[in-house]
Amino acid sequence: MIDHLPVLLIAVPILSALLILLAGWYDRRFCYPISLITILLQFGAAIAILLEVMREGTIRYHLGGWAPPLGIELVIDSFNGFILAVILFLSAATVVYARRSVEKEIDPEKRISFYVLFQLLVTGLVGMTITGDIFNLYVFLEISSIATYTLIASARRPRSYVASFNYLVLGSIAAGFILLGIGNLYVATGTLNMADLALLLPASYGLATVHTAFLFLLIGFSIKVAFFPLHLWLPDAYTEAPSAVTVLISTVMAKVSVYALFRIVFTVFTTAYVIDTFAVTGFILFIATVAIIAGAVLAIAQNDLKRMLAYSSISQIGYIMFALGVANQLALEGGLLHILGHAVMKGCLFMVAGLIIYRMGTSQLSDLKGVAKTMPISCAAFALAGASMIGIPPTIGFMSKYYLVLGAFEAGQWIYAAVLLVGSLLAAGYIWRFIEIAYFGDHHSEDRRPAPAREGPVSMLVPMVALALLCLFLGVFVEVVMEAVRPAAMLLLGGA
Amino acid sequence: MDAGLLPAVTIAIPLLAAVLIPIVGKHENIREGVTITAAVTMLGSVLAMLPPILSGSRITIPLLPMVPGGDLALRVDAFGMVFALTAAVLWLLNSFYAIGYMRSLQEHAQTRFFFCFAVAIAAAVGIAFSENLLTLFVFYEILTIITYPLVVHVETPAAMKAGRKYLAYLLIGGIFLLAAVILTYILTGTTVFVPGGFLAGSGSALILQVLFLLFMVGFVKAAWMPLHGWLPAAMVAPTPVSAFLHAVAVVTAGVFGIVRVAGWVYGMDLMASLGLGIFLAVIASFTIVTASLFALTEDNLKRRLAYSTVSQLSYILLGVSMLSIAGMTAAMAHIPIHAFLKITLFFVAGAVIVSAGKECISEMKGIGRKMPVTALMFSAAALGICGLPPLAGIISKIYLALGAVEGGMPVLLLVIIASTVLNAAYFLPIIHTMLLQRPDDERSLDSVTEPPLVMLIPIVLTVAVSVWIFFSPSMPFMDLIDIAIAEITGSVVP
Amino acid sequence: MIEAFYELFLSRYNYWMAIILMLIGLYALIAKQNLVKKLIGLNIFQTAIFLFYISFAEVQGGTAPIYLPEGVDALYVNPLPHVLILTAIVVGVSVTAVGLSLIVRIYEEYGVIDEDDLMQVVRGR
Amino acid sequence: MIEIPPAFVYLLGLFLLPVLSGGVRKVWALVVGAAGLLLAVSLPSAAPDLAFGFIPGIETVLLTVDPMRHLAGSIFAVSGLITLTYAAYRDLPAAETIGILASIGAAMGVVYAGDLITVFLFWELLALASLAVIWFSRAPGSPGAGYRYLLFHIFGGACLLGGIACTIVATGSAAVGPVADGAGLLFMLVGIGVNAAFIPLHTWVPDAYPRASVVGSVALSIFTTKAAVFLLAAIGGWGVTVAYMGGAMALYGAVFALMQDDIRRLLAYSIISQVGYMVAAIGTGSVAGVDAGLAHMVNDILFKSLLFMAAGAVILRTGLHRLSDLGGLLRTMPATTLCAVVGGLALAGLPGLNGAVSKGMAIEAAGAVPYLSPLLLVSAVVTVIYVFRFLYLGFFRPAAGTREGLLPKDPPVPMLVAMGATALLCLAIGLFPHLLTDLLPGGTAAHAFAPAHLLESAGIFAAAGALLLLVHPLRRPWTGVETDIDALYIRAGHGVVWFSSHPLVHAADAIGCVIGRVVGRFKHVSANPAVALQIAGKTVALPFVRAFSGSEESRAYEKELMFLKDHYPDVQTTIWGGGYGLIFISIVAFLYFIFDITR
Repeated sequence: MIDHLPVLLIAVPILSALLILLAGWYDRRFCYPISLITILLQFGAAIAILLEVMREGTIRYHLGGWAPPLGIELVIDSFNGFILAVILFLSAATVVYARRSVEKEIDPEKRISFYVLFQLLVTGLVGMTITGDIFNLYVFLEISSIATYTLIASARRPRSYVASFNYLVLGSIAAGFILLGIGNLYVATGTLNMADLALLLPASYGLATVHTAFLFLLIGFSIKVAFFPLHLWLPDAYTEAPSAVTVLISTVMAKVSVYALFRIVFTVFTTAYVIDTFAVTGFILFIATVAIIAGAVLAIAQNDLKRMLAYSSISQIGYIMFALGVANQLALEGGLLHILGHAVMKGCLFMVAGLIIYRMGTSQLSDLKGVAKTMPISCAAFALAGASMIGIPPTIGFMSKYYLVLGAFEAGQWIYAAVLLVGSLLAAGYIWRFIEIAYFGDHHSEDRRPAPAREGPVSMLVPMVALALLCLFLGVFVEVVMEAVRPAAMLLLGGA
Repeated sequence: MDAGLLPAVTIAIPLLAAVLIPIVGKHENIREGVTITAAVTMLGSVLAMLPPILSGSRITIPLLPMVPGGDLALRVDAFGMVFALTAAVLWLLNSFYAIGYMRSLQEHAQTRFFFCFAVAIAAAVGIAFSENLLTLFVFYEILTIITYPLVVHVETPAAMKAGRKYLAYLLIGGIFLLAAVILTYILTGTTVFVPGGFLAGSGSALILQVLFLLFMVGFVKAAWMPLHGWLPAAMVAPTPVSAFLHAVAVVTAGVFGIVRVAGWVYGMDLMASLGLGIFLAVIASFTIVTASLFALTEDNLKRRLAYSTVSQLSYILLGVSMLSIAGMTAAMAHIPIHAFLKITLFFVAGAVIVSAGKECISEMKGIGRKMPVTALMFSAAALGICGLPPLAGIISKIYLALGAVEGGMPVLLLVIIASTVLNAAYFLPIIHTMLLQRPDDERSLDSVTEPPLVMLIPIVLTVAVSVWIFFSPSMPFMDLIDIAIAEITGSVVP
Repeated sequence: MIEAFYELFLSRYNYWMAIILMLIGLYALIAKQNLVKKLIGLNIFQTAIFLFYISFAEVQGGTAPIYLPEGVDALYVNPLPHVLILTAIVVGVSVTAVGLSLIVRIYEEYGVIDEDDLMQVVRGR
Repeated sequence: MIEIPPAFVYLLGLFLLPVLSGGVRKVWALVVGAAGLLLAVSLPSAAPDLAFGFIPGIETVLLTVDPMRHLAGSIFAVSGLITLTYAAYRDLPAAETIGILASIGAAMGVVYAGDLITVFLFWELLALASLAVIWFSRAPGSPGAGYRYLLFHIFGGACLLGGIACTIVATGSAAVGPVADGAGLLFMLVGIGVNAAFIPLHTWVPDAYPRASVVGSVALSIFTTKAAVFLLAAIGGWGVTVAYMGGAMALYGAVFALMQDDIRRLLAYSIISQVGYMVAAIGTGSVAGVDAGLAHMVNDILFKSLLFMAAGAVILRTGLHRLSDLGGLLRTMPATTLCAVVGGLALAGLPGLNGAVSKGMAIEAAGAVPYLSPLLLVSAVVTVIYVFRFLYLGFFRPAAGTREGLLPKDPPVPMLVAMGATALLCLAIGLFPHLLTDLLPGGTAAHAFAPAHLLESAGIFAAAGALLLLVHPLRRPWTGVETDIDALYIRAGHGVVWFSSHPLVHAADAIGCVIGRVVGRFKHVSANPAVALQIAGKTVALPFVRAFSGSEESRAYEKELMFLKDHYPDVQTTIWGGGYGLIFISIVAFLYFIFDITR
């Protein structure tokens, strides 16, 4: 059983998607429990696998018994084991959160399809995470993308269609580029298995084919992760999608794309390639810093809570790419930590935004004066996650930034480190805008009695509060996380 | 109870209170009860740590592994004890005062207020007990954030503006501090405080000087000019908050940090060899004089006190800059001394607001007839800050003068003289207005009375403490400082 | 001279086709105002990539990689890219489907499928 | 007899005052004064030092006794008791009484202090107490005077502290003794000089003393300056600089006293002049000089306080304080007149009164320093003249001036008692100098009635008399000179205030305003960065467009720019899907691609 877990991770959600379809067709109320159970199962499996990996080392599973390079293999090492656990945990949180917000935002007959697509999305993401075959990666990517397009559109607001269409166009271009890159890799090496590629590529590092492949893959994935100049699909998509979907794509999907990028850059093309042969890290570092600043500035400029958070995501992605640009142990630890941390805090923040929309029906900052009086818990959660976003110790946000800066210092990138610190200040700029409005916004309200709290339903509060507290606890007990992160970072750098 | 755990307990108590306060927030008396109980217990646990510290030992307790560059760890040493003791005593008094103040003004959001108070004091004590730079930084940032709601408490647009200023200054400062900490770690591979410093020979002179500049900007809480802007701005806050900012925790944390860095990261010899003493002396002298000049013509009492704080804090920097034993002693001694004196002044300012509703000095004519005790206490504290007996202020003045000569900078004596005269120049008119002048129309003061006892008693107590420090300075502050000095000068091996 | 020209273009005409198609597709995808045309551009773009795969799978004089009776040996073209492209085509089709359905929705909502008008309308709402 | 510092008697005594009511308060104050006196005189002159560790590294000696201290302490105690008696004529406000007691106590503390730190502590306390005396007299002009007074003495105290610090670091001990030279010496001199009214640090004397209450000015006149003189004597070993400074003070004070019209202001300058004698004598550094200085200190305390008391009585009874208004008090206030005459003649140095004794000693001692004794002699002549003016214009000339409602008569009994006692002391010491000289530390004898001295005095009086006869104006009242160099100080003070209130504040505002503008600009740009960039780019490109394109295009271009600027944050750019950036990137990619193929 345990050794078949990897494939089950992919198979089970597909089956459960079908099951949801049938069950929902019979009675709509089955959808939620089924998908919750599935995701919890996956999560359990992921944890089991992660422990296994940390104990035994990398797990390789050959689909249908076909040995690579012919067959497709699933590889779970300390890196994607970690990612797997993170995304599945967040998916679980999102499902719990989704139930009520979906009831609010998606009309009944579409709910079934929502859960189905949700499952498919998770499937695609899990597949992307654990596959060891680069073309397989592409396929799973497309699965998740298509699911995402439809989920975004499922808000059934006119603008959400436009947003979805933008994303579809850019996403397809990205996919096309990735496909091209894969093709070139195949031309250069004749294999599609990542491990093989890693072995065969160094022979042909000189080839322009390889450069081309790398470039295409880099561009393609940069679009998918919304790396700064190519981010323009992101704000609309995040803003217009239903809250639950926003939470999912902003946390899970973004992180998986980043994972894929890291996987390609560090495992398929090794650090030797990206630093020496085709020196691109410096450029990435530069762009990443620009992304940090620009994203934050744009976020400050926004007047809509969700859109503000969306731009902040661009800035935060910049932090992760920063790690890629610095590309040393400490920085990568910081980057991976930030993948986790950003997932947690951004998930929490978007949950708060969703909750506010659930109650207030709007996320325009101007309409939220003094919302903290009516929704104390949510705003407290926002404050905590926001503090983490700014990087106030001892939250997880601080820890990851600390590692990043430390890495940058160690690599001698003083200026970039400085810019990164400044960037975290800008984060204070936009987070504090909401805090001010929420807590101290109603200067002129004369009644001293706090209004009766009208929080959202418990099923939405619980995951949100959980994530908020995680921001703190992960930061305080960061060492525990580092246990998992350190080997991952080593692995990326080609260590054991 | 094992003394080894006491530091953690000391920090845990106010945090626990912070958890309880929102829970019982609805019932005011219970809530205030929690605050007071926490304050008393915390004071107790601090006092419990006093004997071992006085006997020269130190209590170290690692809390958590954190990041490379420093784990979350506490260490109580003599100097930290000075700060912690001050903060603990003043928190107790300030809590009583705050209760009286907030209630008599029917302030809103009192639960939030006391919650933030509790967390902030925990952070302050954490700063005092930090074992390494990183832990210090962590608590420092927490202090910054948690005091923000206190500063903007009144929530008027002006307050919000001031709050933004406050946050901007302090967060930027925090960034610099973080950079400094990381740089220290990169240079030396550790951030644990070592008496006498551990930076020597770890980098070129230029780097170390730049690093010190980073530290200085980092500890912007010390409000040295020209980075003092946030302090007068923060005066929009309720008076207990001002008292907290100026005496109990915030600015004290800033200067504490600088002294820590000077004594436990750089060490006096290194600073001297880097010429940092001169640098610091220039900054401090400039701040002392300029701030006093600002105070000279400020009519709003609290703002004048704020500028006075700015200049007084630089006494501490001045003491450090002398890089002599007496100078360091002066710097360390001035922390509690200034705290006790200044908090009295703010208490009185608040008491006047409460019972007379006046904030401008020009309106306080003859207020001393209606509230004699308050006015007298104000005069006493003010004269104490001018360095007149029988209050504690004169002690740090004496040491400062000695340090200036010891450190071979008799020029600084001129600064001390000038600032003393200026202090008198801006405090005496207030005293005269309060005690001797006749109000423009006698009727205007009819309704004015002494503040409620719960506010009056802390006022009297703080003055009493200052007097007591004058008459028996050695116990406990000077003894503690002696130990600390002995540590950093290496005359005893801790 | 001739050789160079031959080397560069004629001997690699398949790649050139792919490139040209791709650029056409991208151009349409980005420069065209009409959403449907954009989608068409997307399809051209993808098709170009498919062609690229197929063409590099080609082996001179190779036959289709199908099972032959015993004893007969033949030169196969590389079957793997074909397999991949089958998958890719499926993906492409589904993407197109989603895209079209979105366009339909947009047209229902706004009554326009021209991008600039769309922007006006959307911002107007 | 227990050996506690006499200062404590006063300082502890005053804690009861606030709670006591008027009458009892008076009595209590007297009791405290008497107790202090008793303690002071009964201190065994070889009492062991009473030391205690004040702050780590500094041991303070609160009580140390030697002949010099014994003498000074006793005289301070005596004069203190006299003052308190004088003050008993009415119920003083508690604060003022506290001030008086505190200043007595502080002066005693300075006297008996065994080390400089203690001296410094009591020194500051003395300033504080004097401030209380001035302010709580609530007399017109007292606020400003008190303010300036304390500023002066805080300044002096700080300088003294500086000097002390230098001394401690240089000599390693804080004992009252020879001080460090160089900067330390300078600081020390300035510090003591403020209290001793060195020129030009003297302006607080004529500024504050006339403005206190009648009692207050008596108290003030005794302690501050004399404490400084005592400290000078106790430290000793001064150079000629100090001596000449003394000479300068003597002359300067005398001349200014001559020019005064306000009686207390006149006496204030006279204090400066007399302190000059002491400083000059002590400055000579010889044992005899120190003795002379101390002796003159004692005598000056006596006759000067006598004069101040008389002046106070006059002011109390007539409400007048200007020589030009006063007169004819001989008839109305005979007893007061008598006391004034005794004090005045003592001040003038008439043999047979105490002034002559010590003044002679001082001039004699000053002989050691060239050109010093002539100075002193000249100022002695001037002294005689202004004493004459004081007595003649104030008491003897026929013109009787009084304010309505007050009929001048001799002051109440307590005042008379105090004045009488003082007058008797003056007489006693004058007739039997050894009463004083036996107490002197150096044991110098005073030959008050030696022919030389008598001749000297005769000469002085003769010269003065001649001048008075020849120069008529000297016999007439004139509007006194009220201005001194303190005008400069006050202007300087105003300058500082102006500076801090105008240029400084404005500069600060300007800086803040600039920062605010920068931040605002940043916010403005970040409100819509894309459009902001567009505007910037278009603005840069504008001239080129103007140059290279037709008028209507450029006009259209400008119109577009205008539109963008007008609708700034709201206007939306039609960047859609990021296509163009993408095209660029893909072109790059394809170039690579082609490059690859062509190999």
